[in-house]
Amino acid sequence: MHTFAELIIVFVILLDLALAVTGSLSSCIRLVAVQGVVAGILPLLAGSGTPHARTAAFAAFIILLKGVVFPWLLTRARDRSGARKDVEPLITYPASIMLCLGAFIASSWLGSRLPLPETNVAWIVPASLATIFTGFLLITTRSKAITQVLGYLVIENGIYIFGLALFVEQPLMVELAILLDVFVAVFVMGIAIFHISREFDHIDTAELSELSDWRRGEYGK
Amino acid sequence: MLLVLLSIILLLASSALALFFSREPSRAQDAGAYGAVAASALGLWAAVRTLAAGSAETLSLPWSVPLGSLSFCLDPLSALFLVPVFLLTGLAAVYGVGYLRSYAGSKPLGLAWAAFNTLTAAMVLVFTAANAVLFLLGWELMAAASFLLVLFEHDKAQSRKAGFIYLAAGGAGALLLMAAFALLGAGSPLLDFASFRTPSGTAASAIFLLALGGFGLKAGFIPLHVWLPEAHPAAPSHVSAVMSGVMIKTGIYGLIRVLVFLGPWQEWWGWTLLAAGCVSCVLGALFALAQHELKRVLAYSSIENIGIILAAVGLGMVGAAHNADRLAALAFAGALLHVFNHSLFKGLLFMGAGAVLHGAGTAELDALGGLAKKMPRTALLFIAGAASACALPPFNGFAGEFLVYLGAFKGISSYPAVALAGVLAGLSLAVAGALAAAAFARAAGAAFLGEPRTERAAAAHPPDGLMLFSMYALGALCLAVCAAAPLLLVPLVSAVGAGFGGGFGAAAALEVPGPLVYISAGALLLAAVAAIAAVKRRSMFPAARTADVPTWDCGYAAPTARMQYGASSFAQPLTDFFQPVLRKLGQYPVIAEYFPGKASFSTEAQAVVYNAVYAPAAARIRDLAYRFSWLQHGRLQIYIMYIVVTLLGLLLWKL
Amino acid sequence: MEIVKPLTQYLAALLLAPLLPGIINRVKAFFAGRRGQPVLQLYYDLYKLLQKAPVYSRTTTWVFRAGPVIGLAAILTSLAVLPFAGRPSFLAFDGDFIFLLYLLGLARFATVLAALDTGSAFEGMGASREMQFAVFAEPAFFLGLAALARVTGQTSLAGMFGVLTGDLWRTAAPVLALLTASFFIVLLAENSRVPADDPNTHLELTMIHEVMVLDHSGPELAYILYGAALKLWFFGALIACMVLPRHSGSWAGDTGLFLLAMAGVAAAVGVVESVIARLRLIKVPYMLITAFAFSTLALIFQMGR
Amino acid sequence: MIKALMLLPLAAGLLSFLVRGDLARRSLLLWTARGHALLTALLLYTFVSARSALGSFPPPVPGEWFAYDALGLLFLCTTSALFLGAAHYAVAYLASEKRNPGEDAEDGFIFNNAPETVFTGCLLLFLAAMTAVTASRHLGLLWAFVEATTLLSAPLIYFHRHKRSLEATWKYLLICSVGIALALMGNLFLGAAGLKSGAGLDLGGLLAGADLLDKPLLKAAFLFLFVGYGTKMGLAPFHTWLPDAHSEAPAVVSALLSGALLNCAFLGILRAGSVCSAAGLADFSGGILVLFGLFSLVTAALFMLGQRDYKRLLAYSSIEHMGILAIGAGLGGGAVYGALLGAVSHSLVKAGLFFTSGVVLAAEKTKRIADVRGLWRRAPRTAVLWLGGFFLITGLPPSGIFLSKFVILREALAGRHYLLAGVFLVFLALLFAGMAKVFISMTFGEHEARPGEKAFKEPSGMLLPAAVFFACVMFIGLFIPDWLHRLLEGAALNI
Repeated sequence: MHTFAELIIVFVILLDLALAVTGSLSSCIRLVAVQGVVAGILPLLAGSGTPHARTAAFAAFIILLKGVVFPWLLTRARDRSGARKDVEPLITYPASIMLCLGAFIASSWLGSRLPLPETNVAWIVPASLATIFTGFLLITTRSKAITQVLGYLVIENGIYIFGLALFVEQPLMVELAILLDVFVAVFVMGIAIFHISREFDHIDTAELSELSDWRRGEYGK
Repeated sequence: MLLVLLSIILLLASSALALFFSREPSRAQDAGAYGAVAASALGLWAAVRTLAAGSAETLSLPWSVPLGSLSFCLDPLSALFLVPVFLLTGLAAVYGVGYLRSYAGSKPLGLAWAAFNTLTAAMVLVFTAANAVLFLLGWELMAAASFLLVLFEHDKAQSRKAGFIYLAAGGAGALLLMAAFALLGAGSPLLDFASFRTPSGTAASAIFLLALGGFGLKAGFIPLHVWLPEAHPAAPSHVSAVMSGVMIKTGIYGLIRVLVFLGPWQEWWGWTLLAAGCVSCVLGALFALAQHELKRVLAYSSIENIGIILAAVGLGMVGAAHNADRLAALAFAGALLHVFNHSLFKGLLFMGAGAVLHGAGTAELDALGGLAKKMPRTALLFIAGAASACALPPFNGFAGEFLVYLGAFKGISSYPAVALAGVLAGLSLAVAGALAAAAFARAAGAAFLGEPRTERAAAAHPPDGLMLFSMYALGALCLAVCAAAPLLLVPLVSAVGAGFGGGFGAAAALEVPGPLVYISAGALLLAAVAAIAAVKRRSMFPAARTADVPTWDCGYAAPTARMQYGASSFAQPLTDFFQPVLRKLGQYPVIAEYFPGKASFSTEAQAVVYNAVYAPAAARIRDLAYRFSWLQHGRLQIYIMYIVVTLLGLLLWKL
Repeated sequence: MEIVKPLTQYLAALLLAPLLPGIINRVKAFFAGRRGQPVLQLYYDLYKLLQKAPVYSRTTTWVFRAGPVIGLAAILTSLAVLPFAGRPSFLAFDGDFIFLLYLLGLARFATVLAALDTGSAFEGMGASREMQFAVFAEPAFFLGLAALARVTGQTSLAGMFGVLTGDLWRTAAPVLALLTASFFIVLLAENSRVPADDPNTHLELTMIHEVMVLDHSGPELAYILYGAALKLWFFGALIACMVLPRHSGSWAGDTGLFLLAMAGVAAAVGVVESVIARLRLIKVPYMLITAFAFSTLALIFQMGR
Repeated sequence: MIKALMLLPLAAGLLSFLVRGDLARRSLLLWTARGHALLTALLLYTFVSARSALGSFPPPVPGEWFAYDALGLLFLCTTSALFLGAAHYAVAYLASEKRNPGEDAEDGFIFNNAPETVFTGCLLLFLAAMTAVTASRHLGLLWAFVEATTLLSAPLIYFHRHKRSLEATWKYLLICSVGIALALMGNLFLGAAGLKSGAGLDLGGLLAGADLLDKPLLKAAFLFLFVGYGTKMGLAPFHTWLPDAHSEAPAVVSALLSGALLNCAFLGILRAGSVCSAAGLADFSGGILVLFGLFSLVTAALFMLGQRDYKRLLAYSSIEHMGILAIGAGLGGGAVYGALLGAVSHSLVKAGLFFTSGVVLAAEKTKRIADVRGLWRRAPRTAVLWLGGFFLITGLPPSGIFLSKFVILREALAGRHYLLAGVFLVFLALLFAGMAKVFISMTFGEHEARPGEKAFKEPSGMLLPAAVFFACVMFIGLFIPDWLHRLLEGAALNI
């Protein structure tokens, strides 16, 4: 079982790399969905012995949310906004990969500094941190509002990989509340993207930089 | 003690009442002025009693704010500062009623009176507080109230600039004081003055510097004076009188108080004060000479006088460091006496300037002239005040400076270091005195003497009775203090003892009586001789034949008022000589033709230190801030990058 | 009895002061090869002026009239403090020279204001210059007194001149010589003598003190002229006390010597006026700065000893 | 009582989506706020009377998800008082907003306002979420409610359907969500650190078993929580959303954001910090707080000097004050008391200033500092409040903020943090001068009437809350009531 779990971890990391180089928006949405599903499977494998019924139900819920609902919401938002098909990175793909690899290295170093007690799965911390940083990479180096939501979801996935693998015992209410938040967040962001596409001609966030304090050219004289 | 607290309450209550009547100017005036006068009478009685008794009264009540307690202390030092506060604010209130009358309807007089009385209450609080939080409360209240008064005519850009500089200086000063008090009270749960323990050497020096900066910003010695020449002219004249006469003395008071907390003084503190004082008194007088506006002249003269006081304190401290206690006692007594005297004559002068402003509508020296004929009594009083400011006997300004000089001469025949301090102090006083005489002769001459230079000056009207009453009272006090100097012995000695330490008080009791007696003897002799000369002139020699003719003027046929020596031309030989320091800006006509047409000429005294130091520094800081403004460029991606990079950095650094 | 001598001294000063300008004039006349005015000319002038009714212009106010009175009163008071022949006057105290300095300041202040009250361009000009030179003269004078205080260890004029004996000249001759030179320069400037000023010129543009009093007439002018003579006496007395340390113990002897020295000082002024040309106005501050430098040097020498 | 506190605004919020009629909805808002304040007062009363009976505040029942300790109660009181003022302001504001919809004075852009239903509903739900944040004893729940506040306030910021407010909303939403996601990671690390002791994320359990916590994981947890909640709190360099959101939101929302929401995030950091302190890592967590507090102060100062927009100026001033609070909390000891006093005072003053700024905006139709002159002439009462607020916020006594700064400075000096104290002083002085310039130029001078400008009638309803808040802070500066003193003391002990 643990070997399988570790395989999944490797898979997650590979998905991170794939996200870093994918140019098509719809592939990106799909990759994030796949990552969410994989993250949802993880708790089933992480526990010792047969998973609890509650855990199973919870995992199913997560898979449903991340694998079905979110992709649907995002696709809809993308279609409504009439965005172009590619993600329009602000840096080149090789650079993205290099940054991604750098994030992995940093994550594994951090993981070595943070040994988890009672770990049953190796590489949990590095994989989780790497995914979080990949999410940040998507947010910071892609120009569209929708890719930023995707990045947010990747961050969320990274956190889940860590959280769900470890804390199957948490009170249900808390987890539900957390999930609800994420759901609403995505929902609200979807609405915001809709408004953005209506107010501005497209959802390129370059348009969204009117609010600034930069006093260009007013200094050094 | 209770009387003083009562006067604070009375002042605050009358402030509220004045504010309440803000729609009815005359009632607001009454509420403010009666409150101020009554509170002054109460407080004056209490302060004089304390001075006579020479002992301290304290009162301490718990207070629920952190570090605070409602501790008050009325000792001779406080009382010596309080006497001029009450005297001057009471008289200024009387004057203010007359002065503000013409503003009724156009300016919020209720607010002005509320601010004035709050300012007074805050000053009383500052002089009696014995807890740092309470002290700072009074301190900042004072700043806020006077700030509002500086902005009385806020439709003038000049006033707004003054208000800004004043507020910024006050804010910076208060922060330094907070730090100084925090260090002083490092070990005690409450910041009561009584609980301050003597700090160690380095800490003491740090506190000294902080206090010097904090209190110096209020006292206004050079180079911390920049707010003063802006704010004093902007405020209504009775307020300028109070600000210049007593408010800036809170800085001196605070400095003296903190010096006592600091325990054994280090010699370089004394030298620092001495240097600051010498520079301030000489440059203050020099700048005063170059100003074109009457109230600005007076403001710079205040800087000069603060310099004299500071130099005296510094001289005393250097002397004390060499165990020259008698010298120190003389210098300290001189400093305190000058504090008192300056408040009287500077109050008088500002009221005189206010009468000019009130009567002629302007205080620009080159637009005045000949006012002595329109307002002879104001001219008399102003000239008396000017003579006092130049420390000319028989006026009171001489008394304090004389003690300082005497201290300086005691030092000159002592150890070389003390001798050097004495020479520096004395020389600065002498130079400043000569410059001040030039500045005041110029100011009085340009404003009151000769022929009016403009229509406005020609149409000036005299001040009303209330204004004159206050000025007469101050003028009489100026004379009386010098003539009755020995009466000041007990207050001075006990204040020196309370303010600087009992040893100096004892030394002062030995050293001060003689000079005070001689000052008064000299003044009386002078007055008697002058009286005889005047009487003889009148009784023995032919009476005057007043001809209705213009001044002979060496036979020049058609003199005009513009041909008189004006303020600029009077000062020109000196200001030209000191141009490297003054850096006055001028436009001079170039005469190229044989029959030149109309030409104009102008000079402008610039605020040298402000323009050379503070304004460029502010521009630098603003430029720096603009450079960093790039950080908030509006790009979301980079904003999030800040978060990631910081997080990553923290993780790598801290784990 | 002790009050008699000081009073006599004081009256002597008042009576003899107008002689000094006469002596100066005679010396100048001697150098110019003329016969010159009588020595007592100033007495005649004063008498004549006191009989005349003054004329006031309509521009002037009480300030104009008060100026001469206050100026004279200040000088009269200062003479009551000044030692006579190195002996204390009836009002001598610690720091009395400060009082003197400021009395002179008061006289100057009153004169300047009276000048400004005329509204005349010329008188204003004189007033301006008077104030300018005072700014340079006062520090020089002050520093000289400081050096003198350090040499003698005394803080009153009488004390200083009491200590100032031939012995002191033997040990501190350079210092005292510098100081004397400094005081002499100050004397020339303060009393509007050549090379700082020329009381006899007829070109108002170049004058200082005389131009300030152009408009005064009658008794006021008499007050002013008398005050000027007393002021000359004042400075002369300082220098006389400097150069003439007391030798004999007798009052009469000392007084005689002192009066001789006074005449000598006046003669010296006359000589200087005869042999030196008047300085250009803008050079006058440099002369006073020279006096300041002398005083400073004296002080530094004294501190170094 | 605690449940009622949370459920009242929740129910009212949901109800307001159903209510038709603006007036009814507004009175619902008003009465809910009053009810909430009343309940809070009752809770406070029971607490304080229990304290006088027991000698200390009653400890929260272990394992309870919702319970109050002194710290939570302090922030609840602030929030509730603030909301009460905000509700009164909002009613007057909505009434005035109806009359003149849709004009943007700055670039002539035509826009609508969001439906009032959404606005009122979100306001009430926002209150419910904040109440829950102050009550949460479970750090996971605390996180969930903090995130909920973000989501509920986003529509509030986007009340004006204007492209600039949309931009601000988007930035707010994304930056805060990303930040809060990191806080979630921090919570997970905290849980991991407590796996051995089985503490879970219950605050009581964590504090009790703090010695057993795994130190490296706890450090990682604190860092993530700090960055996460720090983003929401507006500490530099995570503050970037704050000026945009505050300047574009309606004044009442800016007031709530600055006065209540930032405090909630601060509470999250304080909770994490208290666990660190209990585990003996006070130096570690304190050091980070001080560092970033100082950095925030410096950053805010740089942006306030020469700031062109007065609402942004107020927003940066909030960053500055959050920095000061962080410094105070990080220094520990007596400074914590100062920080908490500062938190309360800042909330009230800043809310009052934002309220006043709304009136200034209504009077002058511009947010540009350079375009506002002579407010004293056009709107005298507003000008008095505007100037008074400036005095209070910059810490001119009598003001709670003065006391707070003084106490913090004293602790910094007593702890021999001379460099810190020096930087603190220099930047406070710069800030004071910078703000003075702005407030003087806006308040004083001659008002230049624009073409077609009518006399401005000052809306009392919008000014009164600010006046009351300012009076409270002045009062605190002169006299701290016993209950507040004890509450602050108890809260300082909770950290």
